Amino acid sequence: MAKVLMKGNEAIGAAAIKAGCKFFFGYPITPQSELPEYMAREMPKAGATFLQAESEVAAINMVYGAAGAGARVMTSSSSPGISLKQEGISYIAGAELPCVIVNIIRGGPGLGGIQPAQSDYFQATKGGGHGDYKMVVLAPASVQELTDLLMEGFDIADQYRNPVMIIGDGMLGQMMEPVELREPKKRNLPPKDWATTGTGGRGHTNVINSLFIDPAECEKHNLKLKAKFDEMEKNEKKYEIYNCDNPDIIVAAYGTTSRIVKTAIDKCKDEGINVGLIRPISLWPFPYEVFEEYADRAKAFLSVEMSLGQMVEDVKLGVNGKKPVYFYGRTGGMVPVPDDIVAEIKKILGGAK
Amino acid sequence: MAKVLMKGNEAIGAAAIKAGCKFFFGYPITPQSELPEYMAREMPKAGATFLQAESEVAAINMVYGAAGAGARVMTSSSSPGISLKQEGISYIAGAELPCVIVNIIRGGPGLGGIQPAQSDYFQATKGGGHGDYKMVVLAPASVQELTDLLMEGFDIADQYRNPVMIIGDGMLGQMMEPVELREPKKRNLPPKDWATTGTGGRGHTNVINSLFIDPAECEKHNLKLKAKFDEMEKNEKKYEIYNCDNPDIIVAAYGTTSRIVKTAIDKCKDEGINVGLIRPISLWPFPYEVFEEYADRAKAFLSVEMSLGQMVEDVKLGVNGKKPVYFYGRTGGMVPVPDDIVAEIKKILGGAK
Amino acid sequence: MINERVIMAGFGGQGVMSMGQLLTYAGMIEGKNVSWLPSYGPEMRGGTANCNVIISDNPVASPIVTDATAVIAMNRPSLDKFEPTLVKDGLLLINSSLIDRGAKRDDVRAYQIPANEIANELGNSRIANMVMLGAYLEATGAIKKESVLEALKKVFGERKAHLIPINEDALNRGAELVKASSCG
Amino acid sequence: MINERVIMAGFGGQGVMSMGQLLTYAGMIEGKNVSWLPSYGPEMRGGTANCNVIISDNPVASPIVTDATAVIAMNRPSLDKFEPTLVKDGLLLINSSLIDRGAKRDDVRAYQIPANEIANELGNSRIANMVMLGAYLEATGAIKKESVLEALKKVFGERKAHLIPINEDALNRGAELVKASSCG
Amino acid sequence: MAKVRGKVTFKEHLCKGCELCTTVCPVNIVKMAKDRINAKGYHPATVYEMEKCIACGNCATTCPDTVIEVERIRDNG
Amino acid sequence: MAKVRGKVTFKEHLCKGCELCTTVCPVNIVKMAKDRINAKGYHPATVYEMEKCIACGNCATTCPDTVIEVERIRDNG
Amino acid sequence: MAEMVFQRTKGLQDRPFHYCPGCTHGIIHRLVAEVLEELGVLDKAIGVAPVGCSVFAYDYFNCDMQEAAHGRAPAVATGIKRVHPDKVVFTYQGDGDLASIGTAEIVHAAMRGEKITTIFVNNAIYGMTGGQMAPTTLVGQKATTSPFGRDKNHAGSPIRMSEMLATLEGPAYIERVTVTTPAHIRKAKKAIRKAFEAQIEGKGFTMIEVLSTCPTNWGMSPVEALRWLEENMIPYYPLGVYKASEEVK
Amino acid sequence: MAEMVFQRTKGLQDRPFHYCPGCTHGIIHRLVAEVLEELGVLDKAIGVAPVGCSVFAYDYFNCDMQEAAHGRAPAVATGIKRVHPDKVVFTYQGDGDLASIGTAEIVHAAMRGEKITTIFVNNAIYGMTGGQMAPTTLVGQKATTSPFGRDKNHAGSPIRMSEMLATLEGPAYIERVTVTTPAHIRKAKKAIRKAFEAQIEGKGFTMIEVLSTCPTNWGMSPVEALRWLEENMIPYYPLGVYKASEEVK
Ligand SMILES: Cc1ncc(C[n+]2csc(CCOP(=O)(O)OP(=O)(O)O)c2C)c(N)n1
Ligand SMILES: Cc1ncc(C[n+]2csc(CCOP(=O)(O)OP(=O)(O)O)c2C)c(N)n1
Ligand code: SF4
Ligand code: SF4
Ligand code: SF4
Ligand code: SF4
Ligand code: SF4
Ligand code: SF4
Ligand SMILES: [Mg+2]
Ligand SMILES: [Mg+2]
Repeated sequence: MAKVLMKGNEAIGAAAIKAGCKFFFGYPITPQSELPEYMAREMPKAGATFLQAESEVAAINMVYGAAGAGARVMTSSSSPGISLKQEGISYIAGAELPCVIVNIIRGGPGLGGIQPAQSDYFQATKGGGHGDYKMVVLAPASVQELTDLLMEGFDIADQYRNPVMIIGDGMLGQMMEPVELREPKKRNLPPKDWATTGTGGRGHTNVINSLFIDPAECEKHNLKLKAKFDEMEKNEKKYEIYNCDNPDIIVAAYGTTSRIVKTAIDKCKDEGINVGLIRPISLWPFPYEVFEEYADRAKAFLSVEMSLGQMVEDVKLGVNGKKPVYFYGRTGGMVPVPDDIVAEIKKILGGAK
Repeated sequence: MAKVLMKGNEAIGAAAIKAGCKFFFGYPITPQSELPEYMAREMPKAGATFLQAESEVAAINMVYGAAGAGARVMTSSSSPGISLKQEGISYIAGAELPCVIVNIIRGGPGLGGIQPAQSDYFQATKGGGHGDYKMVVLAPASVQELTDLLMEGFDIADQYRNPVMIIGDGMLGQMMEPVELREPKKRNLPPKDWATTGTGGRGHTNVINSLFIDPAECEKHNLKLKAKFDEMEKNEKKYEIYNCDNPDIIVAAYGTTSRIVKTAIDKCKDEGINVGLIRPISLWPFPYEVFEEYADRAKAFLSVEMSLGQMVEDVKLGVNGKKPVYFYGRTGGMVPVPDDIVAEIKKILGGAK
Repeated sequence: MINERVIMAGFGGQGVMSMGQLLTYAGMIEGKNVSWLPSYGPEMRGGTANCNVIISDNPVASPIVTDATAVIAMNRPSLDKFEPTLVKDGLLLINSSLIDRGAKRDDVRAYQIPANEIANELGNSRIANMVMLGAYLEATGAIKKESVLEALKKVFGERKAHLIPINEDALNRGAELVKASSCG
Repeated sequence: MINERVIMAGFGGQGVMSMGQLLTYAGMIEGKNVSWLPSYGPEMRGGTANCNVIISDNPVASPIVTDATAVIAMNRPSLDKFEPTLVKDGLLLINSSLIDRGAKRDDVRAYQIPANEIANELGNSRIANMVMLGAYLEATGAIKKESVLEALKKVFGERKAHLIPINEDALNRGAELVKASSCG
Repeated sequence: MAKVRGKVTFKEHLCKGCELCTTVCPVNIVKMAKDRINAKGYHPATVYEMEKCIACGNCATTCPDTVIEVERIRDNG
Repeated sequence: MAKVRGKVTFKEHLCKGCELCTTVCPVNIVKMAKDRINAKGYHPATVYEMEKCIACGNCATTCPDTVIEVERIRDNG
Repeated sequence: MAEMVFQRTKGLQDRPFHYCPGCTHGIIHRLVAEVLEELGVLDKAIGVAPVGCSVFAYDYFNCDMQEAAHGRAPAVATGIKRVHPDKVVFTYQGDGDLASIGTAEIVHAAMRGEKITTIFVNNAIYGMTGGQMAPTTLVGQKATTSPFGRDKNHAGSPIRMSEMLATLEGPAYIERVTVTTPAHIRKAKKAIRKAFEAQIEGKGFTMIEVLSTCPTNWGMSPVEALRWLEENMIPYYPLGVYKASEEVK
Repeated sequence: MAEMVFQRTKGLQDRPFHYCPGCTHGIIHRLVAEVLEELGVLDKAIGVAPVGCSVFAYDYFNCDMQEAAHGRAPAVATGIKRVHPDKVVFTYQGDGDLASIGTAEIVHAAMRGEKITTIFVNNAIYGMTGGQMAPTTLVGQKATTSPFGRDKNHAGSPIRMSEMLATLEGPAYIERVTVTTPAHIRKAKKAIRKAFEAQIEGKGFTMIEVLSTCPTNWGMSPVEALRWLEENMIPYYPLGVYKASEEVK
């Protein structure tokens, strides 16, 4: 397929349809409304169903129902709407249902603003919902990567029977870049023989459930989930290492922020400062080991985020005290500019020298 | 006042009324329903208002309205219900409204079970809602402390114009212990001149809001919040140090789990093993420095939780790589027993020797 | 030094919870450190219920009783479940009205108390729990009967004060049975 | 080596966004790395809109243009806001139909293009943006007019193909103005 | 003509002693067996004068716990 | 008898050129000023034949942006 | 010669109910199961039971089941039905669930004319959580969160869901029934059957509201509870058909 | 001698609206503000505006205001009114807000007879977010999420909130009005006044549904939009009083 120029939000839709997603349940919210709008236009043509739910709460529960019925299904929203989905996400994880959830993050807290942000990192990676659960959280940095990860996300969800979240900021959702829809590496996906499709000739009933009234049963279930999460941690870590051969300092950044950091890195190079970048692509599972490994090579780390400091905690957990970890962030919809990042780096290196 | 024997859930109610809480909006859910039930009985007698909301979502938004109108107000729920409140909590934090939110945690994820758990630690401390916000999160270990912290919680909320969360597990909510309602240390509370009470003679309108459509404004607001959060971090850390003079190992545990750990510590003493306990009482702000400080004294740390491992990340952040940090947990409503903790400690010390 | 760790268990409706609360209350009246911790099954009615009571001179650490100093079993499933949690030489009170076996362990002090029958004799089937509690007080000597009666007074209030005598009778009958019988 | 970083800005409705998309598309057709990033105000209608276009031989790092190689200002607020972001010797295209001032900086290459007037002359007030784009193509030589026309064809489809000639006219008029005028 | 009578069977172990069945029998023969207690701890419902049963099914229709089965028996003679 | 006429005033800078006011004037005197554009970029509404105005208030009632004020003027004579 | 007049339906699994003695949830379960069996759709039925005393419905109904979050069964059922338009999808919801937290979901499933059948068990109380006030609790009725009786000035008058949903165009069939007598039980079953038939014929959203008892939380014997229902609930919640689209009538 | 016939009300702050040209939100704002001024309650009014085009209402109304989460204004207003029973509390909500995500909150505020006034601006579309389908979007009407026109079989027929809420006992006054002509505008103002008066007299929940335009997202000129409303919306959403409790009539 030739490359086409697409908005991030629409590219998500195109990639989902290509990945065989047959159901989309969503609710409008800026800055991701182009996605449900695209789905409303394009899904019927692909023999798929777009349904606007009455709310984000309804949408995530429709996803629960459809996923439990065996379908490839997704939903999307932006920050406040994702908060409303937390109970549903916990249920989906608890009942082991595969689905893809997109969060095109905007500034918060509360109604906040509609400009790009990354301040839902904790919510996505640590569990905004109740209970011990984890989702694979993928953070693409370009529209191309967005489609790649989205398509793979469906496979990951099906492989583990677990929700997968794709997060981007408003910038990624609304910018246009050339994109080519590419099949992900083939995975061996288990049959969905657990789905509620009517017993038919099956001989037993299938039940979708997350209730275990006996705590011993509930713990057993949790340990089963945990084994699955451990599996994901082993298999699904993704990251990019950039310019880390001999860095004075390593920056950690993900999503579009990482691109701004790359521009800053170029600028630093002009000034003779060697700056590396570790870009976590899977925010969960987080590539802690990579940070630990590179901790020997750099004087310091700097986490750059569009937040008041969230991923920086994971960076610290990875670096594990071996080197100082700094933070630089903008928030509320403000985007860091390369020059400020450069200044921050110089300040740190000044201090760290 | 003489001590009376009270259930944790009811003690919360009594303490709230004593603290001048005039409004309670809630929705039934096990294992905290005794609290709204108590409020339904007792608040009218105290000239206060109990209103059962149509849902947790409505309840937290009623809290928003009442807090914005200048009242002392609270709500409570248990895990799935707290997940539903995440959008509202983020709004309350964003609009800087003081209130107290109680989470009597049960096993998750999803519907899970109704037995005690601590698996909403991340949700409470890292932000289950969207955006950069923080709440003071207090985790009492006894019914007495529950009432003490609850009453102080109202003052903390008013002092900073910020939500405060009290978390306990189902055990704490349903057990009975002697309790005496004690006034907290007096704080200097600012007048609520920002509340929407009708302009009256005020000469300007008051607005409760978390929307800042201009990202620069939104960032400014966020930085203002951040300054407040920093203030809280400075002032509001609470923890207990127990038997840490010369420990072989230090256990981190909070809430009722810390009591089980104390029993385990006694048992260890019998076997000649010296085990310390650091009990964070404020889970946010988390007493990182204390862990850093004590990292020099112990061979290792062990975080014991009723979860698959959540606070352990904060313990690691505190210890900062100086000593190994282990984890032992039960989940899904199962409660750790002292003997198993002892066994775990021995295992670690065997390894750490 | 007292450190009582009691498990009381039975069907829902057998008054297991209130028996525990009463003992806890009495402990508090005597100035001890106390805690009461319930555990319910999922059923609203029927099903099983049990509670853990701790009475101690020291502050109560874990409110959960894992090694009980006494078990009061009001029905068979409770006996089966909790007999093993008793410490050596612990006290096992078996409601023999509903339980058709004695103790399996021989390292505990076991009494068989026909609590329902006695309660029926006294004319109120609901006070089987008080018979057991009387037995417990006698067998352990941990808490005075007077404290329990004082607790009862507080719990009952005026409206139910007339029920105190029959409750006291039940306590006495339970105590007598223990006095009369030898362990086994 | 090309590395164009363009900011286009104006009122909502002035075709700023589609002008940017067209240029981006054309860049893609020429095999460059490209990105287009919009930014809207809160108003549905009216208000301001701007977009950032990057066309580069290298992969696009930050899609945000902070130091622009070119600024196309369709109205006065846009000129005021974005003139300072230009790099030295950058290109500043001013829609002089609506903007009553020239460049403030003297270290940039500025052209005043009466885009609305020309568009009106051509009989379609909506193509002022294409006049500006034509000027941009001529002044930078970064992208071929043919690529823009090819992009237009893709964007318009058959239904709107008849509009291509007038758009081409507009591109040409913009280019001519740049050719004719000296900077200033 | 064939005389029709009914036979009701109680799965007593399922009975929760709610007494609902006892209120709907047109010939008033469903009673609680006060002389025994089932494993669930309830006096189960029963029928003492089975010959009066007309197989109307009311008792079974009303029982929330499907304790009761009803058969119609035709005695030819 | 006193003749009543009206006077309407437009805060032109607020006008968004929506034309709603032009459709409700009973004497049809509210028009868009095609000759000028306000700071918001719209042709503002205006009244050219003010003497015909009967101060009915329709235009002001209809204007979503409270651009218009209406006065009633009594000419005594 | 013996002929079986009444026998436990194959629509139910061979498990005893956990319901309290005399709770009419058991009757309603059986009716739904019988209808599914009689319509021959057990093998293509998918049920949704949210939280409430009937949360364990997945252990009882002999068909595929999904447990749903409190109040969200209509959304979950929508997801299922859109995936399997040829299957028979139903929700089994309590009044706290459907009329309180799940108000938006039921209203919108009804509005969309979602081709599902909702069994709405109205027992005027939150059963599972221990007897709190429901939106359907009668004025003056005591509940643990209305200990002095529901006060109209404070908590409003109870909501009549059948009447309210009947104002929408999406529902094809809405009827309110009860199960206090054998006659009512038979009528209830007919209504349930009619609703499922309408669903199978693709007519639209269908709901049967069943007035039900909660002896435990009402603090009555099961027999008293039936009488209380008849004397207090039926006058406020009149039985009858509230909506029958042309085709269903 | 000159006498002011029409002047901007003091109920509005001195700030221009951000609404699109010809959007009737502006008219409705003014009417509410005029009523508050005329009733003399500006200094004890507290308004709640949730998300939607009117989210900046706090910049316009000259009284205390709370911004609320999408759909939750009735809950927020409940919180406020319970704290200040003597104040005049109102919500200003769009149709996406009130009839979609906020269905449960409005139904229950109405059920409780919450003594607040709701101004329900029904423009059959999600204005703020760019023209997505609302529950009130007409069958056949195009919106960005119903690009081929709302399909009754897929998305159901639009919900009539006034009719639905009128089935409840809590509301004291519900009327549907519009603002397409000066006469309608005057009638709308009367209705709004009646609602606020009923609130002040403590009669119960009151709601005025105002049929409104969204020229921008309907893709019409403001004048066309008014005609479209009259020709398409009024037939489906008839104007009139839907509920007037004894005392209010
Ligand atoms: C989000 C959430 N809130 C609250 C609960 C607790 N809860 C479980 S069931 C229930 C209501 C039960 O009442 P109803 O729906 O009427 O069913 P019933 O038990 O009476 O049949 C509640 C409040 C929950 N599980 N989840
Ligand atoms: C939880 C949440 N979901 C979605 C949104 C996005 N959103 C803002 S306003 C709105 C709907 C606007 O429509 P309406 O209520 O009809 O008001 P209008 O703009 O048409 O006046 C939506 C979906 C949001 N802010 N919060
Ligand atoms: S079948 Fe009818 S007649 Fe026979 S016992 Fe049952 S209710 Fe009585
Ligand atoms: S109705 Fe059923 S459960 Fe109740 S008493 Fe009769 S047989 Fe037993
Ligand atoms: S007040 Fe009446 S008559 Fe005068 S301009 Fe306005 S609409 Fe026309
Ligand atoms: S109605 Fe108001 S805004 Fe619209 S054209 Fe007339 S004066 Fe201008
Ligand atoms: S609590 Fe009520 S509704 Fe629930 S099973 Fe018991 S009687 Fe039935
Ligand atoms: S988008 Fe529609 S509702 Fe919103 S201001 Fe514009 S015209 Fe009005
Ligand atoms: Mg109920
Ligand atoms: Mg709208």
